[in-house]
Amino acid sequence: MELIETVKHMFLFIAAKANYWTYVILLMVGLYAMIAKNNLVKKIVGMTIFQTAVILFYVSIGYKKDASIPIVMHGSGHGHAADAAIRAADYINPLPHVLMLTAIVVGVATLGVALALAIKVYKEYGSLEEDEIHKQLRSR
Amino acid sequence: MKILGKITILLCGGLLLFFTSDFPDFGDANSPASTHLSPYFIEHTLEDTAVPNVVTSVLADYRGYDTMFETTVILTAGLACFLLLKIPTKEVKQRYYRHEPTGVTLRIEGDRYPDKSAVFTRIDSTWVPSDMIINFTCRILISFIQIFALYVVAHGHHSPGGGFQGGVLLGASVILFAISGNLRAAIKQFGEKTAALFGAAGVFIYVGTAALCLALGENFLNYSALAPLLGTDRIMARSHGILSVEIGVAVAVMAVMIWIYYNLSSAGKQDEGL
Amino acid sequence: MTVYISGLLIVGGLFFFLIGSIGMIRLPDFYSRLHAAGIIDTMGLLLSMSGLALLILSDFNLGNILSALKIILIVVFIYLTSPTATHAIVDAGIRAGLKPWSKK
Amino acid sequence: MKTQQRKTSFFLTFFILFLFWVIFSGKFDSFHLSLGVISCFLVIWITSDLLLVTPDMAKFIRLFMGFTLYIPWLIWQIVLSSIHMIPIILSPEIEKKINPRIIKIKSRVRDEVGLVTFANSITLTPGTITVAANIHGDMTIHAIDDECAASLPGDMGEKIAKLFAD
Amino acid sequence: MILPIDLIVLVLVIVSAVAAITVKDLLSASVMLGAYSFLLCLLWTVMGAVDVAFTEATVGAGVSTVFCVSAIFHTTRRTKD
Amino acid sequence: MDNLILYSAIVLAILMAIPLYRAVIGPTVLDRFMGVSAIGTQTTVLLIMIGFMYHRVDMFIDIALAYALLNFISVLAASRYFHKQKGLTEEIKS
Repeated sequence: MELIETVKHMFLFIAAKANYWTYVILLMVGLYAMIAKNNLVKKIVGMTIFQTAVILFYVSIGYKKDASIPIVMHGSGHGHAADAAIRAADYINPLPHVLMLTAIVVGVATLGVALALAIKVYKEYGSLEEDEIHKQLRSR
Repeated sequence: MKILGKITILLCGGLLLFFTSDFPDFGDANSPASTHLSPYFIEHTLEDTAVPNVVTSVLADYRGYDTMFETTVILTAGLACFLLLKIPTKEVKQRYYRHEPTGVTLRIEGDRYPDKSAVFTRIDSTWVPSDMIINFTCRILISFIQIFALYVVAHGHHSPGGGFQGGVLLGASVILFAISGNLRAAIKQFGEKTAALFGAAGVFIYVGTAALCLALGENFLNYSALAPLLGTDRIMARSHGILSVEIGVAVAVMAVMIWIYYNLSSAGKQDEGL
Repeated sequence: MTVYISGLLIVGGLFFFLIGSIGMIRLPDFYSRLHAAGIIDTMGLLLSMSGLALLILSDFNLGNILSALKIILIVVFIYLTSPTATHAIVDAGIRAGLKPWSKK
Repeated sequence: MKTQQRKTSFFLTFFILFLFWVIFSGKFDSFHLSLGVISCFLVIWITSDLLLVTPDMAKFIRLFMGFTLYIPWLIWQIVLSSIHMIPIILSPEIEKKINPRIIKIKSRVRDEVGLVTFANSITLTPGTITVAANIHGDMTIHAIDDECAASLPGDMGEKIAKLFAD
Repeated sequence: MILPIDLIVLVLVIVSAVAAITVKDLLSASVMLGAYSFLLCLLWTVMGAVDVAFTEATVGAGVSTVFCVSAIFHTTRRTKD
Repeated sequence: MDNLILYSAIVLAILMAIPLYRAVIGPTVLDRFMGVSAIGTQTTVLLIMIGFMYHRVDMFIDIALAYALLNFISVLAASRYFHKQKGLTEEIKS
């Protein structure tokens, strides 16, 4: 009996923190790709993963168990008096969503700029590999 | 470099994993992030703005400054892409033409290109015959993607959606047109300069709505000031002001997505590409 | 009653998802795997989506009818886009010079 | 195109788009409906030459009726061939059961809409995939076994040809 | 109640992220980035962030993979790692 | 009924591992594209199931609809890539 209790406790502990562990792993995967990979497009992919890990972290701190999505259920469309029953605990925290929604679109715009830079570098040096570019730069 | 990278990520990851135990549990309703500011937004969104979707009301009203500068950032990204890759069209040394009745491909060098001709059509250097099935399906779908995108922009108040999503959908419809046909047809329909102008116009719609409030004697971005113009009460005026701002965001995002795609897919030539 | 029918449809859809997924692993080459992926896109989607639409309609009002219509629209759009994507990808494979697997 | 035809085409396109808007929207107050009208005009103005609805009203109605009869039959066909695929995929010796091959068929349809419908129906039916199709009706098809290959063009081709016969 | 789906999708997300940076082909890397963004959209829906999920759906399915493919079209697919 | 939706969603989420496996190991790039588009289809169904779990389906259908409309753009782009790069020796090697 005690064993089942322990296992349940363990599962709840893992479930409570597993999300954060995943974000740390994703963050490290992205960081590793940015530091150690040789190819520029690989670095850009790593940057995207890094960015989404941060976004995931922000969104997950707004999550509330057994709450509804942050769109208020309303009886009348106009809502002068119908809002007496709205309780904040019933709805998921919308603030991180707002901050991160814009971050995603800005992220794709910066992805475009990064890819444009990669194209420019390829035109200049004929390669996307970092060490070959360094070699060409030294020999100049 | 690889060893150094591995050491770095092991150290960083170990530290971060160690400190996750101090974070609030996943799904904790009483975490610090959910207790200070956001209850106000949830409880007052209907009486302040008459917008049930809290995300939209916070995005365009409570935190309007933030979104305004995010839109500017997106426009700047488009501009950066353009300036990085820009090539004068004069540098394109040769062009390919196809003689339609016989199907012969000609390569013409120099500056004197036939501009408009009945039998010669301009083609890419990597020309492939267009596929009937893909062309037809895309032609049908583009209209529906656009009507769906406009629906998403207009109904951001009541369901998920809004300017950013609708803008990306609109941009995707034009990108689909460029992929299914060829890039030059898309540029002829919705040119590069038009894209730049639309991007600026989107930001202008946003700032203009905000400045109109200033001109009507209230604070910047306080849409209640629009009530006498729209002929509604002050709360519905906020709702309509949010809609106008969302339209601005949608126009800016659409134009910038298309602009970046043109630049990337033609590597700056704005002429031929993927 | 409708609830049980929709449950049956959803389980049937899951079964076809499983069949398609197994086919995607077991079949020997790219072209024949596409046939298995086609089962996911057509049969699994159709059954599970009709089950979900029926489940919405078990509580009958105007908003729910429109939601069910939207779910049907999803099926219609995927039936338009999925064959196009399959055709495009097969075309790309043929142009890339990928030889189809045959018995001998 | 004559003015009358253009008008018919415009109204048909507008009707279809507005129907979709109403299904999407689900709000029937005047503000949202007027937004819908504006959006439909905007889409028609942008993509006027893309969504070509046939200007002939009678032909449109005939096509519509034909499609409503054709689609249930197509779905039944999809169900049948999916069930045909189950024993192939689950059999222990999968490489003996299948016999992939590329066949060429010729369709009688010359209409673009009809050809695309035919090609997409072939691809939708599990077991056969359209590899290439052109406006002259030549189609290249990849079939997974003999039975699927033998079933083409068959009933489907007949039905499409009847639907798009002028 | 929704937690098991969350945990399963988290595992899939890690797999696709690791695959995206280890494949030896840039086009494959961008495809895996597309799969990663699909799974992220699912994760955000599980967390109730519908607007964020919608943005990710449109961006991931419609735009970002196309950007990557068109950039690779003008550079190269080869990579050493 | 809620339990049925929950369990089918879990089964569907586990089933998503198989196309992902095909996408991760897939010998050619086209296999990966096939796996990813299968993932997209399953995501569409799973999104609506999650909507049932929140009891607000009408809010989640739009996301699924966006997927249904946009899922094939990346495949078309890749097909375009293979049309235009005629050599494709890189493809055979990998």
